[in-house]
Amino acid sequence: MLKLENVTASYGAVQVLFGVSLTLEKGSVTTLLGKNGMGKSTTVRTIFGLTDAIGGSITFEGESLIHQKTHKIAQRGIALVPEGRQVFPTLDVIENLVATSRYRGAARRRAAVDEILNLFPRLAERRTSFSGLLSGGEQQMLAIGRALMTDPKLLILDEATEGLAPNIRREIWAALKRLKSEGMTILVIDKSLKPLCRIGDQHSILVKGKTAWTGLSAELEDPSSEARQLLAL
Amino acid sequence: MFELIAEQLLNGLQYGILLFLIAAGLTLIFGVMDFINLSHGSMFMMGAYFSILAQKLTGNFLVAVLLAGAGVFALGMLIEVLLARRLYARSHLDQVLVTYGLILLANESVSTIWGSVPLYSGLPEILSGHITLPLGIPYPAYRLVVIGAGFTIAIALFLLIQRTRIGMLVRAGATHRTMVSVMGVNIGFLFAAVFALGALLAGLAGALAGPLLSVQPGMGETVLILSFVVVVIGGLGSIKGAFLAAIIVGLLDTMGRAFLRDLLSSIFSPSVASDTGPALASMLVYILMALVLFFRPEGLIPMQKRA
Amino acid sequence: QDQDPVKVGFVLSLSGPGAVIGLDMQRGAELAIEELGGTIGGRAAEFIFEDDQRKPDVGKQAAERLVQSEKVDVVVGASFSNVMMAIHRPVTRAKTLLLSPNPAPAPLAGEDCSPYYFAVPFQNDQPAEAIGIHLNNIGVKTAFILAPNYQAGRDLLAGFKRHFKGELVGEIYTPLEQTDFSAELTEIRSANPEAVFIFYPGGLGIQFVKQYSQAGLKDSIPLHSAFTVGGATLEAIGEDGLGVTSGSQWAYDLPNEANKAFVAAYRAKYNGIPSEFAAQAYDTIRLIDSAAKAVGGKVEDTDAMAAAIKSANFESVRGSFSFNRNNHPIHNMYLLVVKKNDAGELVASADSLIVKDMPDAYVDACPMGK
Amino acid sequence: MSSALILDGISKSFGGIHALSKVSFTLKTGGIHALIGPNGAGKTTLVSTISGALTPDTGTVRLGERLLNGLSVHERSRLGLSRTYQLTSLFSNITVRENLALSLAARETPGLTFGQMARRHSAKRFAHQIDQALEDFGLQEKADANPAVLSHGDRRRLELAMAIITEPKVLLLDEPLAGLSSADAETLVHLIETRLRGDVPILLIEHDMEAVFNLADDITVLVNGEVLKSGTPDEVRASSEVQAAYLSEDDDF
Amino acid sequence: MSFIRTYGNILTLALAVAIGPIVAITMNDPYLLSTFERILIIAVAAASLNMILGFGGMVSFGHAVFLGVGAYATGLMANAGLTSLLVQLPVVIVASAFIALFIGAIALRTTGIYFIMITLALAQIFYYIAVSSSSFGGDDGMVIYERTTLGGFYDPFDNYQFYGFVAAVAVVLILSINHLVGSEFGQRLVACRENPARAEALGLNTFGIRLTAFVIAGVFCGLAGFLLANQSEFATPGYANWQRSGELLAIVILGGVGARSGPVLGAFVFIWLEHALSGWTTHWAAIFGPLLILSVLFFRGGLASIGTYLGNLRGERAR
Ligand SMILES: Nc1ncnc2c1ncn2[C@@H]1O[C@H](COP(=O)(O)OP(=O)(O)OP(=O)(O)O)[C@@H](O)[C@H]1O
Ligand SMILES: Nc1ncnc2c1ncn2[C@@H]1O[C@H](COP(=O)(O)OP(=O)(O)OP(=O)(O)O)[C@@H](O)[C@H]1O
Ligand SMILES: CC(C)C[C@H](N)C(=O)O
Ligand SMILES: [Mg+2]
Ligand SMILES: [Mg+2]
Repeated sequence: MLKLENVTASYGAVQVLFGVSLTLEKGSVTTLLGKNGMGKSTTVRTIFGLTDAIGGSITFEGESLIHQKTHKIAQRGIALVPEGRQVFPTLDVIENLVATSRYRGAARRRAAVDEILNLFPRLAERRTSFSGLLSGGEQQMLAIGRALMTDPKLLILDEATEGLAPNIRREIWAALKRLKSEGMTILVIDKSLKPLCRIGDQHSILVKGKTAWTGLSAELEDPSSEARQLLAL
Repeated sequence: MFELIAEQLLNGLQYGILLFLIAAGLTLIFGVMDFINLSHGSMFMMGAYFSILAQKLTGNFLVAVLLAGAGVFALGMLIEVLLARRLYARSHLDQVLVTYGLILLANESVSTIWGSVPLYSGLPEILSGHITLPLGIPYPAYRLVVIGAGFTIAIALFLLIQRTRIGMLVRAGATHRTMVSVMGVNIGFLFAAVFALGALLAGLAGALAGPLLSVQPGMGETVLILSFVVVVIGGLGSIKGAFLAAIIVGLLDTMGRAFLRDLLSSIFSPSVASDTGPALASMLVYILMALVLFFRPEGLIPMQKRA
Repeated sequence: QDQDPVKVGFVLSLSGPGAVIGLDMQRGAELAIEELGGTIGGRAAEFIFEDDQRKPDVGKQAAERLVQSEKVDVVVGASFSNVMMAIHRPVTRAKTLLLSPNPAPAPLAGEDCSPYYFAVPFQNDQPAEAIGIHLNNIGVKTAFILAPNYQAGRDLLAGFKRHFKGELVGEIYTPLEQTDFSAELTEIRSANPEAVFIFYPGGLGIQFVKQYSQAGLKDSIPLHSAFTVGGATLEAIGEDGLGVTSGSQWAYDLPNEANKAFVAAYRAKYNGIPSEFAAQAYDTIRLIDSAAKAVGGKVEDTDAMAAAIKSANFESVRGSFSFNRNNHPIHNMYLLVVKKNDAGELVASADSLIVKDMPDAYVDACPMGK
Repeated sequence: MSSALILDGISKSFGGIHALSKVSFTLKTGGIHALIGPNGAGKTTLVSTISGALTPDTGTVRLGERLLNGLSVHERSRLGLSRTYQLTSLFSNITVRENLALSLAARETPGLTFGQMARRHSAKRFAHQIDQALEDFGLQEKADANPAVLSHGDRRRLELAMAIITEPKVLLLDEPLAGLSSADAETLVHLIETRLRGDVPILLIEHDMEAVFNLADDITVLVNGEVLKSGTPDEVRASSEVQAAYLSEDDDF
Repeated sequence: MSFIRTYGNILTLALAVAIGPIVAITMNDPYLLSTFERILIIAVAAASLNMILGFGGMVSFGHAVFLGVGAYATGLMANAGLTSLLVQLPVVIVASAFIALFIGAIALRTTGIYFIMITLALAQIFYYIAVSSSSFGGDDGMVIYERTTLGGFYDPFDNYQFYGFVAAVAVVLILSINHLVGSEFGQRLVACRENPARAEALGLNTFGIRLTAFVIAGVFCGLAGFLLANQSEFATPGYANWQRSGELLAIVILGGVGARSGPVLGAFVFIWLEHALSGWTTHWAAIFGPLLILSVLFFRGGLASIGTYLGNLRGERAR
């Protein structure tokens, strides 16, 4: 569905990606791992055209995404839960969900909002609060809900559970599992290995802007594997 | 006496509504999009001039007002594409300087094209007379039309910003521009359209205010600061707030001018009163603004609470 | 002769809100210069125009530049009294001649009069004094008066009050930048005077007169003015100006020869009716020229020039006039009424003589020549 | 053990939202006290009322014997109260070294200092302390870089270094491990364990339960602004209420 | 290179002071000095604004009010016969400090756009006091008949001597401002801008530091007003209105926000251009406006950053 081949990218003069390759099968969950600063977020930015790829190819459903406008890329059905949440602070919870929704028709949209509020009851309690005032965890839920409201084919989560309490983390993993079972394709970046292994079909590790390892959960779960070496100190 | 007060209240209301008309576009560009546009007054001035030009060409006041709005809309679009869009991500200061440059350019262009002699924007016969209101108050018909137009625009704008997704998207884009496009919205186009809409409102206000104010180069600056005052007192981004603030400012200013001197002269000597009365009257609006910001720094009806 | 050219410097409001009047004065001056073939007193001349933007500090810089850098022989300026108050001292202190083509604030006619300073058109108060007298003549008992709050506004209202014998039911000074008069009009209606007198030059006048008419006051309370309805503004004011009167030393249809020639030439060059401001500037240039001729072209001899100017030996477009001891005019004051002339143009036309050979009110305070 | 920080009956609401209701607990000298609870439970709000950034509606805060109510943030800071922020909060346009120097200088001479020399030498004046901190936190190589270009892990470490370099009497840490890779998180836990434990009482907010149970001497669980449970790690872990409201294994889905 | 980096702003200042007499002597026209006097005076005002804006992040849209305060205080004293520098300076300092304290104490309770607007509002209040007080000459302003005297030490009406006086005062003031922003105080001011919450948590009294900076800047600008009154022998409400405040902002931005040589460069280019263009055409604004726009679009760091391209001829930047 989404295929990155040997992607390179830089911020101005500083090159950050040196060859990232990823293949996401339709309906699968892929995880992107790596220590801090290895280029995970940059990879995501490059997919959305926020950072210009200087080499390699990115295709979604067979069509190239390179040099496309960000909003056009998103309109193809890719949604992002960004690092640092980036909810719209001056909009309330419901407005955050509705503003960029791609469901047409008020009734359809209302149903979708209800679904999200079901998924995260905490948000229902805060529905008229400005999202800038929500606690960190509440904002993360809202960011996920906002992404789902665009009815995406591919959902990308950058730091899916950062700052979330264990019980919420569990809910988010459960939600992702459900979305997966409904056939959604998911790319997730996170640091908690255990749940990633359970939910992910395929894993990639970035080291210094390069795909250093790609494999299955079983290999990652083995504490003595090469993959674990790459993630440790 | 009662009639005098009633009539002055009406004057204040009318002035307030006029202020709202002028400030309406600014609540979009400054209040919602968070772009400091000093050239808003120039858009207002262009509206007045375009309407005079269109009146000469078409001979119809209403058509001229609409044409003026359309003209300024196009101008706003041009400015957005050429300048404003490069500045959203920059500091407010850069916006101040660029739009200050635009003021200079606009005033100079206008006086080169139309001369610096004030022009008069004509009115159709039916509007140039006065109507007798209840209590036997004669009131200029056109001023009543302005009041009507102000209310209409206030309601339309309120619905647009608070009740449509366009409003939400603009508010979202003001703080997290890239995020909006990551969510699949063409923010560049949206901002251009809203910026131009703000200009359009300024242009309409100029066309409508033309018959009430002097149409001359620099006419925008006298109203510019007042419109900023109105937007800020009302609470950034709040249409309701701007409307409320405009009415309060209009009433305060008019009542101050009308009664402060007499009020003071009942306390102080007439010479002191006639010296301080007008002074205090012109300060009232700014004193109000200082007080509002002191006690409610986010304005009367705060819309944007930042995290 | 290989003399340097005569240098005349102008300080006028050529941009900003005062430009309505300043540019009109520039036109009047340029017409005179053209008629003189660019000479003064028979000598080649250079004319330098500076813009004061109606700001006193800017005007003062401009005047100092003219005097110190350009070393002009005569300064003509300003357009407005506030600028005049600022340029008066630096110019006269340098013993350079200063001729006002328009503003003549009260202090400069009295205590601060100077041998190097001449107010060519009038003393500010005079037109208003004339209206005050006129209202007495027609038996008006109550009046309401308004002007912008600056030097000339205060001068004019003082002038009005000097002679008006009826009761003042209202006296309002509005901020100089105020153009919406709804609150004041309401006060006027509530005070219900027999007459209203205003001084609203330029754009202010256009607004006031239009709004006065729109409020329905024009039919019930006659409007009298000074410097408000005239060539510079009547086109914009339109029919709402019909019937408004003014006091003035000049009207476009004063029947003297100099005036006829001026109006015809002005029409030919600019295709319109001249304003009083154009006429005053025109007069000022011709006065300078006449004086320069009288001293045989020796304009550098300031004291001789001053004496020659004082004798005012030229045909003024206002008809006869002479300078008083304080270098301010003694001349006739006319009543002007706005009407349509035979060609269908809106004009402020001379209706009657109010005062003959009127001196200004401050001459006694001037120590000069006592 | 005596008490370093005593909270008594703290309540705070924002409009209709009761973020804190009658929260009381005591931070013992030398101990590490963890504050846990679901998102939006009021943990950050509590830290802000202690630091003085928010004024509680009711309740008192004491630092040892000293009542802090009514004091401003900077006054409390000078009394020895240090905090870190949930989202990293540094001076991003001066170097790491200058960030640390500023921290020290602010505590040393709180008044207005107009001297030019002071600035030139402030880095030198504090050189010893700063070098020690850089070494403790593994930031030696980054000393002259601006925080803006540091990796997330480095920035979290600097955040902590700035808070402790002034040798505070009480340290408030709001999610110091958030966003760190497991390797970086381990280093930081180790650092707290070795460098800080015992020297300074710490109030630790964290969602990383492994770290909390490793470090904490006492745990208070906050839910909906109320203290649900306070006790030793074992007591808390055993509580079924806490299990239901907050804890539950990550992979239990 | 590092010499220029450190002393670039002093070099700029020295050039700005020297160029006036050089031009006046070569052209044999002492009057030309007056433009250069104004450049130096406005540079002082801009430098004081740059201190709170560029270093403290306080965007004051009412800074010109202090020009007005300084000018009117000087004018009132001069016309009352108090012309001695020793009398005038303390009064100007106290008056502007007092008003800065008043404005600052109120305005500093807000931040961001609200700070911009409240400084504007408070400045307008003082502007209207000047406009409508007849003892100050109202709208027309006040002619000042005597320049400041130094006990007969110099002739204030001699063009060169007066230039010397203005230049000396301006240089002292600008150097003092540069010293302040380079001091520990300056660094703390920057810290308060960068991250006020953190600065407060470190123990800095952010309100106190900001207010101190605001008052100091007000006093320096008041002193610029004192010079301006002497230079123009005039005080007008126009010195204190929002357009003038906007102009000061424009000069600071044009010069380079937070660059020590910025205000001098900005004032030089702004005033000199205005002067040169308006001498050439009354439509000078039609050229000047676009120039401003282009300068923002293409010289992001202001004039001071052009130096970077031309071999690092600039002062140390605080941002
Ligand atoms: N705007 C930028 N300009 C320059 N360098 C940048 C910029 N943003 C990120 N970098 C650098 O790019 C590298 C990769 O950053 P990126 O954010 O992609 O890492 P990451 O793998 O997502 O790390 P983390 O787990 O901390 O989020 C880092 O070294 C970072 O310092
Ligand atoms: N300034 C504010 N105005 C209104 N509500 C607020 C404000 N600050 C916090 N809240 C609300 O108070 C509650 C407590 O927030 P707080 O940030 O203390 O939670 P937290 O326990 O730190 O959560 P997290 O673990 O997600 O950081 C939340 O519901 C939040 O929405
Ligand atoms: C006549 C007016 C237009 C000008 C007036 N004499 C003044 O001094 O300002
Ligand atoms: Mg990342
Ligand atoms: Mg928190």
